[in-house]
Amino acid sequence: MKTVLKMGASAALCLGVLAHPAFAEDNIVKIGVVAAESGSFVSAGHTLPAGVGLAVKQINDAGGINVGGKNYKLEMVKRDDRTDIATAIAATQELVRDVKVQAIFGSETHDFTLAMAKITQPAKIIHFAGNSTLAKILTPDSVKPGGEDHYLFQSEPQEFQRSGSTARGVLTLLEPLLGYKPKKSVMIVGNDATGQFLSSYYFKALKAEGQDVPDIIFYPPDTTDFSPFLTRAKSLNPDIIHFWYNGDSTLTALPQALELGAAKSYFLFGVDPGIWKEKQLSADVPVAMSCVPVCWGESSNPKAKAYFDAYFAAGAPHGVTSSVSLLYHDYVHFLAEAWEKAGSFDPDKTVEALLTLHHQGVVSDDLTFNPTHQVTHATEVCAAAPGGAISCSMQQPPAEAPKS
Amino acid sequence: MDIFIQQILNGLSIASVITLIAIGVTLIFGLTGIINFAHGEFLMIGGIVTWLAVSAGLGFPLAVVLAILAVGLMGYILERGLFRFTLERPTNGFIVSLGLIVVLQHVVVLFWNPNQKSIPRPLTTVWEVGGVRIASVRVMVIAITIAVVALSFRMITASRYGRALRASVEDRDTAALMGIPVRRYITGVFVLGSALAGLGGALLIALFPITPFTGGTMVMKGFAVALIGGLGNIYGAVAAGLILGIVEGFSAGYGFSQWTDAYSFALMILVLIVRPHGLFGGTSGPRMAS
Amino acid sequence: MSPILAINGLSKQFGGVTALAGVDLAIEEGEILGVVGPNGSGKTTLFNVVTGVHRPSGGTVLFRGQDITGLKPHAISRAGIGYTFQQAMAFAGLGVLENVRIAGEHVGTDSTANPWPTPQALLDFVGLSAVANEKAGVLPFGSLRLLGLALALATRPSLLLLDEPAAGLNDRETTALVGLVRQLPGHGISVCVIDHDMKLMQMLCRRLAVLDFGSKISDGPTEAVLADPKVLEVYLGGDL
Amino acid sequence: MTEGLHQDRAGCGLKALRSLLPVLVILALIALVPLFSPSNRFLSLAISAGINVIALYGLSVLFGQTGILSMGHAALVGVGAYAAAILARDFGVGFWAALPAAALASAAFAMIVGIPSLRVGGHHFVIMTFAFGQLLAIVLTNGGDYTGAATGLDLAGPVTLFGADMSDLTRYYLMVVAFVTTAAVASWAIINSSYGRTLRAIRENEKLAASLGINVGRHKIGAFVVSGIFAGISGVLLAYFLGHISPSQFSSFPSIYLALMVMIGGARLIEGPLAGGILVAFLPEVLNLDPVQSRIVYGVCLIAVIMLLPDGLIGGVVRALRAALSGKPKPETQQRNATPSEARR
Repeated sequence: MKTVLKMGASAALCLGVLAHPAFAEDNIVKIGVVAAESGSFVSAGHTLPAGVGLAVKQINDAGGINVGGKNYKLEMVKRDDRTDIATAIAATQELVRDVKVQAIFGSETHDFTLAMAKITQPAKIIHFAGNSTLAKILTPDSVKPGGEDHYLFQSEPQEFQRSGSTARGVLTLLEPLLGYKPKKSVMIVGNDATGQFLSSYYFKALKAEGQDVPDIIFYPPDTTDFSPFLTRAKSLNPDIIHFWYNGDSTLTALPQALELGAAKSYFLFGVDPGIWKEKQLSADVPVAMSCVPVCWGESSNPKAKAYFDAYFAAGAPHGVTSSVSLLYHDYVHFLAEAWEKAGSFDPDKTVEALLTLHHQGVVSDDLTFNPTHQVTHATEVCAAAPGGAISCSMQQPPAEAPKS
Repeated sequence: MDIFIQQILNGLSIASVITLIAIGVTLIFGLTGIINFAHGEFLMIGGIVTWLAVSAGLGFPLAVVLAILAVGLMGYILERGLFRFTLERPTNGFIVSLGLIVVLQHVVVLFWNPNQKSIPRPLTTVWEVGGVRIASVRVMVIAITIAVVALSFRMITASRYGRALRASVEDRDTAALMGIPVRRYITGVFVLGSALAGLGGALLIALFPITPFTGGTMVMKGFAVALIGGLGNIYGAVAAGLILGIVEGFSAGYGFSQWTDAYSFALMILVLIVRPHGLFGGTSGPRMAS
Repeated sequence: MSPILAINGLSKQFGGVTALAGVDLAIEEGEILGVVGPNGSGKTTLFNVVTGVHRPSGGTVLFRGQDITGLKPHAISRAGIGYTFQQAMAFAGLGVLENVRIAGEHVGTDSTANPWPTPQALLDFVGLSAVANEKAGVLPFGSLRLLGLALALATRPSLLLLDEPAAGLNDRETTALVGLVRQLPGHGISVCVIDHDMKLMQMLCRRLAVLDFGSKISDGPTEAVLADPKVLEVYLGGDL
Repeated sequence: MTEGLHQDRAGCGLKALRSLLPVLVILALIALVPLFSPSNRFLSLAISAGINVIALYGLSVLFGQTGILSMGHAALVGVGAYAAAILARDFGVGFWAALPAAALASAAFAMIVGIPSLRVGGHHFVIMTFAFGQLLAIVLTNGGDYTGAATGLDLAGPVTLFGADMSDLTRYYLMVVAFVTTAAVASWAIINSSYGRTLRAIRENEKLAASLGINVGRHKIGAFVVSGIFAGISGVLLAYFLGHISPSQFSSFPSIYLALMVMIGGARLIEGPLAGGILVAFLPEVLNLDPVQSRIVYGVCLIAVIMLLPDGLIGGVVRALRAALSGKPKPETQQRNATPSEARR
């Protein structure tokens, strides 16, 4: 019985090989995606493959890419990490060693990316991740050739830049709606990996803008009743309460804040005007919102509307984090351009090309990576007046990190 | 000063939802010995039923009644179908409830996706008294909890049914010998505890959005309160619920906010070591009829 | 010759209730002593205090001159006192042979010579070798009692306390049990039987101690005690 | 109860050895898998499942033998993992030296948790271990830089065995299989020793055990500490394999997940933990089953196992096979009273 099986299998293989050359000139370049399409982090997980998938489709529709004189079509190979680190590791091992992808995008969960990098980097696979928390491992000597993160790229601005531009945007947009210059801010942040990391930068950014920030209030990640935290914030009678970073928790906390009249205005990080409109949210005080990197409900970025129309048309769900897809979409195009410029898929030549190119993306017309493989671009902040009118503007990041 | 009163009010509304769960736990665990760790999921399903009813256009009061009936019925089916066979070995009942946690959570995820679900607030008026904001919906939750506590307290202690129930806890065999239909009472208590969880779920979704996984964190606090108060002791559950609600409210408000969840666990461990039968004395589950 | 067990002024109160009121009792080496009394006379409390289940409120318990008052049950067993329970108990889920092997693996250092070196020998002695591989849980009640005895003997005690050993046994089983217990002094094991079954006591014990409301009202040769008017009046309410 | 059958006839060593054979055969087959050049995804999932199985052997000693159900076992694995990470970061202690140290750390933590919890006893014990598990996760999250706070800790150190770099999956896989075999043999040794018999006595009837000279309290703590040793070693392997650990990996649901695995596999069988690990942790991922549906199946399967097959799925299958082979059906009633854990009053 066994031998028969063996014969059948090998026959099929030969046929496969024979069939293959018929499409010789359209070789396939595989791009891997690891994201949480189930489990607790699912809200961020759906956006990543949708963003990459749209870029791959656009590139293939335009005839694919021409590398070293040969034409290639891209193929996205996506894996669900189920918000479980062991599954993320297994998916990465498969993509790197079995499927042999040329590049990997993901994941949205900070500590999964760190574990995945330990597999992609030794295998010289270009790895893009939209976690500003990668700053911890992207140091000058870790990214130099031969370093342990030479092929790792952070497709989200450095945290001091994102926080700086966000803080500046929130304050400038809320001032006209408040009718006076806000002076005191209180931050309410989820007590998890991302929350702890981001809040230290945003706190410094607010201080750099001259804000008095008497308290950062950390709440346990799965909190539903925010009233004690909000009352504590109210006791400091702040001009603005800044909610960081999880959209779902923020939307749970806002009605309770309005009920308590905790502050004169609010800032909801990671809540898109699109969600604000869709859920018909309203507030009797000004509310600022920011999107990473560009908003889909309302945007001052001309290309954003076209992108999101195509993005949602492709079937992606309207989510709190739909804009996160842009942290990956632009960089598929960027990578394709780098391959064409390098004229080969050799990882080192590709990294060189990525570091020298100025790519025209949706988020900005001049996307470049700095020497430590981190991108720099503006962040969009919007503000909703009590009446409901929403205005947005792109905020340029500060040149370098604030002192102290 | 108004901040202090505001924090007490916040503590009260947290305490009332936790107390509702704790009463259900203390009744079921204390009086029937069934360790139903899936009690949090009963609460969540109460919320989901309310959400389904409200989004189907029903009014909130009707939705709450539906939630109570639905979860009470679920309690009946599960007690008759599963827990009835584990009375002699409570640890098996506990393991069955672990399986139920996984099943109930993921059945809800399967049918109604894992995202947050919320309903428009049934009462939206917010009174302002001297700087203290009092939300009518929270007052409603506190009022309903007080009413339910009074009702079940009277029923368990004062009525004939209550006395028979407590007798069946002391010694199941003797109670049966005295003609008390012990089996029927255990089912009755389980259904009552489940209905309370259904009500708790309905009130919870009236206050905040819930997800299929909300039950998990809530049940631990419910068990902590039930154990701190003393199993089977409703008075204990209410007192411990208040203590924990206020402690959590003040820890979030004044103390180290990131440690808020730690207090209920630390308090429970401390109390169980010092007084295994809880602060106000309760049973340690019925004597095994071995 | 000093007694193997000397109980002096042993008392025990549960809340307001006095279960034992200063009992003095001695068990001589190689003797089978009977401790009798109506229900509620303090027999079981005496058993529970001596075996360490309850701590005494007062008085001392000396075993071979060593003070074992208030020791935990497992320490009492290691000291050399074996005992069986009113309700026959065994490790239901485990095999009969394994039950006995376990009982023999926690013997204290100062236990006397072992009349039954292997578990099989002990099973032969009590007559359970046929069911060695059966689960203890499936044994009939009579065999369960015999297994309980075997377990206690496996701890190589020099004193064996039996709490109502024949409860629930039919005449044939009781006679067999009596036959076994009678042989124990021959194997260097003194015995103290606590029961209210006078017929059994007469068969087994040459000396009786009678408890009533927590104090000892009579102690002496069986025939004398049974003729003692105090015992008759309190215990039997009329002639024997 | 099949496991009991092994012991009953295991009068002398030979019979006891025969009870180990099936597991050794299965593990030998598992060790041959790399010859069929499996995909790296298969190897990676197998390694994660294998690391879980090592912890499960600790749980089978605690729950299977002693009847103590702990909902804090993942926390003990976490202590081992964090000990390995902190030792590597602060003292440069490598993988092999971290193993005994982490096992000791988990064992110590198990004692710290065990002593107060066992004092309480009864059903409260389970809830106490649950509370300790949650507390550990909160402490690690708020532990600042020392515990890496919510982000967790990185583990850069490579694993080398006699000079060979173990980052190659096949080598790591074989090492994990070796560890699983050691865990199985250790667990078998415990089951068939006088220590194992003492634990089973405590499981069956604490009062009687005490009357036969067994210090029940000390042995319960001992069983808890032993389960900690298995968990600590599993933690080290996990930390070095994943390269990054964070508090959420060791909070309450992972503990429920481990308990679920050991019960479905059969806590009292030597094959139980291995079967539980394969059935619950490995197969659904490899077969790419939908996670939501596979979890519903576990839940239902666990309930069915507890109600119908007190010795777990494999126990049931093995017993059915044995009954079929020996031609006399096992009396169902006999199995009824030998359920995983008798609540003692």
